[in-house]
Amino acid sequence: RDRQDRFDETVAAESRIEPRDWMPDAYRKTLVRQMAQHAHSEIIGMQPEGNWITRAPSLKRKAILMAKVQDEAGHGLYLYSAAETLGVDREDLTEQLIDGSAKYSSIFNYPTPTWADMGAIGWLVDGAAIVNQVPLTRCSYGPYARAMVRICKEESFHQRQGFEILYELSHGTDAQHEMAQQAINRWWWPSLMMFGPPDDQSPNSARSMAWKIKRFSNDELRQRFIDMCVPQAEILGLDIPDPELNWNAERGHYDFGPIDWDEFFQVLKGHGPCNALRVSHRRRAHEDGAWVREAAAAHAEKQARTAA
Amino acid sequence: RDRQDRFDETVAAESRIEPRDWMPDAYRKTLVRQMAQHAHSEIIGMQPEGNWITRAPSLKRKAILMAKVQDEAGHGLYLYSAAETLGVDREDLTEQLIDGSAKYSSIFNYPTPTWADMGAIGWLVDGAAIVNQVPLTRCSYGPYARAMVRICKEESFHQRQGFEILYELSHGTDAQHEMAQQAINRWWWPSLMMFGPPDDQSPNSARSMAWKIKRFSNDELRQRFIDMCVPQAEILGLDIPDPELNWNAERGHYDFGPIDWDEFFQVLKGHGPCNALRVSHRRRAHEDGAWVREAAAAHAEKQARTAA
Amino acid sequence: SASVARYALVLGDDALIAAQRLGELISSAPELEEDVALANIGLDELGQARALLQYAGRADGRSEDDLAYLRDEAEFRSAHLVEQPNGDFAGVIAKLLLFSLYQRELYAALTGSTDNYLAAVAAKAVKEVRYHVEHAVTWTIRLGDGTDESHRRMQGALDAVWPYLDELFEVADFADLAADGTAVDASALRTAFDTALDVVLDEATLTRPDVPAIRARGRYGEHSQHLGYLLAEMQVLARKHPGAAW
Amino acid sequence: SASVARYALVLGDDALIAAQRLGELISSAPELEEDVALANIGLDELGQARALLQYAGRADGRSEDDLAYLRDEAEFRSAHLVEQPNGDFAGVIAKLLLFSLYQRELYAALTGSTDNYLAAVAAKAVKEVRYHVEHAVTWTIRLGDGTDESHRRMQGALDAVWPYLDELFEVADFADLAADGTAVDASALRTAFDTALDVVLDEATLTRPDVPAIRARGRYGEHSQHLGYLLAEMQVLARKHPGAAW
Repeated sequence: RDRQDRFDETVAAESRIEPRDWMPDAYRKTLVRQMAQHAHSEIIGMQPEGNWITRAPSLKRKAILMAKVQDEAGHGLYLYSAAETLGVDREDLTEQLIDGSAKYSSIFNYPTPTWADMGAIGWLVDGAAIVNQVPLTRCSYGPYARAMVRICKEESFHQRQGFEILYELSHGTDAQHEMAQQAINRWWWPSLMMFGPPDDQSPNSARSMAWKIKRFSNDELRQRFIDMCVPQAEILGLDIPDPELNWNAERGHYDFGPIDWDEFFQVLKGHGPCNALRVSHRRRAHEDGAWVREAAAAHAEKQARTAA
Repeated sequence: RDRQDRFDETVAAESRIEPRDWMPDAYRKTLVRQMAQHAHSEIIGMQPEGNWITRAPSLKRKAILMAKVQDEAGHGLYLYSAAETLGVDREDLTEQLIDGSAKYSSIFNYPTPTWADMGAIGWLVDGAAIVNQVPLTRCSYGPYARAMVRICKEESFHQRQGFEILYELSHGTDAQHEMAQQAINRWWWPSLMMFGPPDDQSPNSARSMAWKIKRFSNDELRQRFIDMCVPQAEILGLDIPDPELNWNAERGHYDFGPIDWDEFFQVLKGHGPCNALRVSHRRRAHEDGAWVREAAAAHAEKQARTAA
Repeated sequence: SASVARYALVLGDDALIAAQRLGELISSAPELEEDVALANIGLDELGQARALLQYAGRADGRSEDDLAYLRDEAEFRSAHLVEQPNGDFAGVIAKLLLFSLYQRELYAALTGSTDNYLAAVAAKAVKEVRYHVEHAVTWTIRLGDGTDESHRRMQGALDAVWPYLDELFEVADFADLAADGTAVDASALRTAFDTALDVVLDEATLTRPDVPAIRARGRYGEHSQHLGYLLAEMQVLARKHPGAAW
Repeated sequence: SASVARYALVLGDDALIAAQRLGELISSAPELEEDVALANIGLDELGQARALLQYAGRADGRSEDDLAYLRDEAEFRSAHLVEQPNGDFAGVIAKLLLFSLYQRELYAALTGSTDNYLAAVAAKAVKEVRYHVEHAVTWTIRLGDGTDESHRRMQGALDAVWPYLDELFEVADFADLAADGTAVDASALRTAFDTALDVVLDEATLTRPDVPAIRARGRYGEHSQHLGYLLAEMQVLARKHPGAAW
């Protein structure tokens, strides 16, 4: 009772819950699920972009892309550490990822057939991630909030790089412009789905908002993202593939066309073009590394024995 | 005594020694060594050309090249079978190949950096092989002689295809012509070395000739090859990289410059650019296939048990 | 017509990419006999590809090589299954099993095409593919019913390619051609395919995989991420030497 | 001068190809921490490559990208060692061990170059490479002295790259530059390299390989057969979109 009150007061006062503080079981579980999913998304998210490192069209772009994918590995590591403050084990989380039972952001189940996808992922996917994540820097759980501060800083850097890639392509040759436009066409709708189902189909949102894990509803964040993208697309000279996109002066927002949620749920259920690839790649990396991890452990043990 | 006489008479009469016939031990050993080396050369020889199957510049060339490499596997198989008639085991021969103790033609330790090498290998390497092998169709050992009949027929087909590749390149763009010339520059001297060391440094030749395994000396065959190539090079419009190459009316042959035997022995000793690659590729294929061969054996055994 | 050309491209690209993958393997098989066999199958597929691409190119005057070497990834029409990397020998066999069983039904049906060219290609191919099926089936049974390791690998390989199977039986945009008897209604082949496959899996002591199909749209130019690498390698000379003949 | 440019190309191409090989690995390491570490090393190598190629290109007005993306295989000057495929993790570490120990000696000596640009590149690189050595040494010891399997793999990996080691210490065509203090006499680095390597091998319970060196002539444009594939992949966009900016 007391503990519950103290928890509620801390949350209400916009203070942070820390690992040693008491917290309700459901709060802990919700956080673990969200942070693990977030960490997994960073790790799986390395693959669509890793796909272009060897083929990046200039050395500068190659360096930027390598650094970006490296940042994603780093983000995954912070987030696993943050999740571990809640008493879960990174190895267990990894097992869940490679046996296919854990979720990660569905957006990474789309392929990256062209270099322009590197631009579209940076601009749209990282853009959507930032809109989702900036409010998380004020999340009631301290370790998560602090991890998000650092991550958001890097993400906004990544988003700018994505914008630059698209700008360069859009103002390049006809083939490059077309490549950029096709990439926007492919990534626009999936990036809108990154904010999750519409509010009326998102039953757990209210509780997360009460706990101040979540600050805005899915639909609010989605609208914010759209409003942000439209003027940027104009600067890019690229079209957003939604004929119903229109400024609504009354609402002070852009109206937009209906989202194909059926596709969203198909991809979520594993039918996306790259679900099998993403998980199997991760599994292979993990399995192929087993002998290495065993060797490191065996060597550490020998060292410890010698020291003792 | 009797057996030796019968053997000598058979050889002298240009008849064939067959597997069940008695033969001197040294004859058997010489044949096993030569046939195994020949078989290994076919198998290792798949690699330099296999290197261009996925990158062949037209579908027709791709088909021809695939068929050629397949023929080489087939030649290896005939030759191993022919060697097995002398009481050796293909598995033992394979072991010797992958542990690096068996010899194969040094020519295959050179790399194939360009498509033109497919032409040069066909024209020069297969050309040299034919000059070496046509006399072997009259070899005193029957199974070897018969294998060579079939192999020579296919080799001359391969040589013509190589000539065609070079002709096409030589008469193509400047870059293609240059590619062809470079390939000739690279393969000319190694192909002359395929006939083995000069006669005065080839101690076992005399005995092989007495046994009618060998019909002509290394230097005779080398000269024959050079005499054959010079007019063909003129048709190709490519230069043979030997400034000392000159028609000698007196000899009725082309004179040619000195061969760098030091390089030959370096490559033979394992220092060639691809020695390590060729053997390790073969070893990996063999080792990676171990579980497959075990499975086939296990299944065959189950079948046999069921049938019994 | 343009739509027959598009249809020939679908079949031809499948064969071409399958041949290219088999071409990667030569000199790496577990036995020399298998090098010979896989090269044979690859050559058959390459031959089918050439016949089909030649036909596809007639519509707009492009050669088989224009189509193979100068199209971009999005212009290819291959299915994701044939684009998958070879993996180990079980992977090669799993892919070959599914693809050859599909091709057997496809070409058998296509021999009755109202398009004489396609019917003739199919008549030749159907004999070739019979051997491919036999080879794939023999190895599937050997590996499935061999050792514990080979069973595990074969089942794993089958599970890994299974998500790409359904695409082969999708009709794509050729309903009109199927209706007038030019093209085969691929969806109608599935029952015969499944029946044949089940017999093999049963004898091989393997289980029909229980993994979700992926939404593969190779027929619309949306490919697996492997195709880009495959094409970069296959087309490297054509791209570097524009206009050259070989 | 042209010969300084050629020298910068040798060093730059080694770094570029090494970076490219490390770039292939990202998201495939045995641990996430190792993904981060290998990307770091790859980024360092790529940075060195860019600095060196920029310098090499000054002589005739070519950019780093002209040099990386528009040269043919025979124009590259990389050593066979860095061109070798990654193989398993032991292969990655074996290559990194030999290359980073070599680069440590090379850059340490090059900090004293009479060419200010090269000396400055070396001064930065020598700090980076110190970390690469540390990383490679740590893993060599862990794997060599870990389990039986890791020992076997590490020794095998070392044996496999060993034939390509000598080339790094050949002086190639730069005797004049070495004489005037611009370039490093690579052959003079071998003793320090061997001493350092022996210490590592000893602690890792590994044996100095006893396999013949190959006659590698990457410095003269004669490359291992792997480079062509690597370049086809790396240069694919530049070749397809001539003249485009990115």
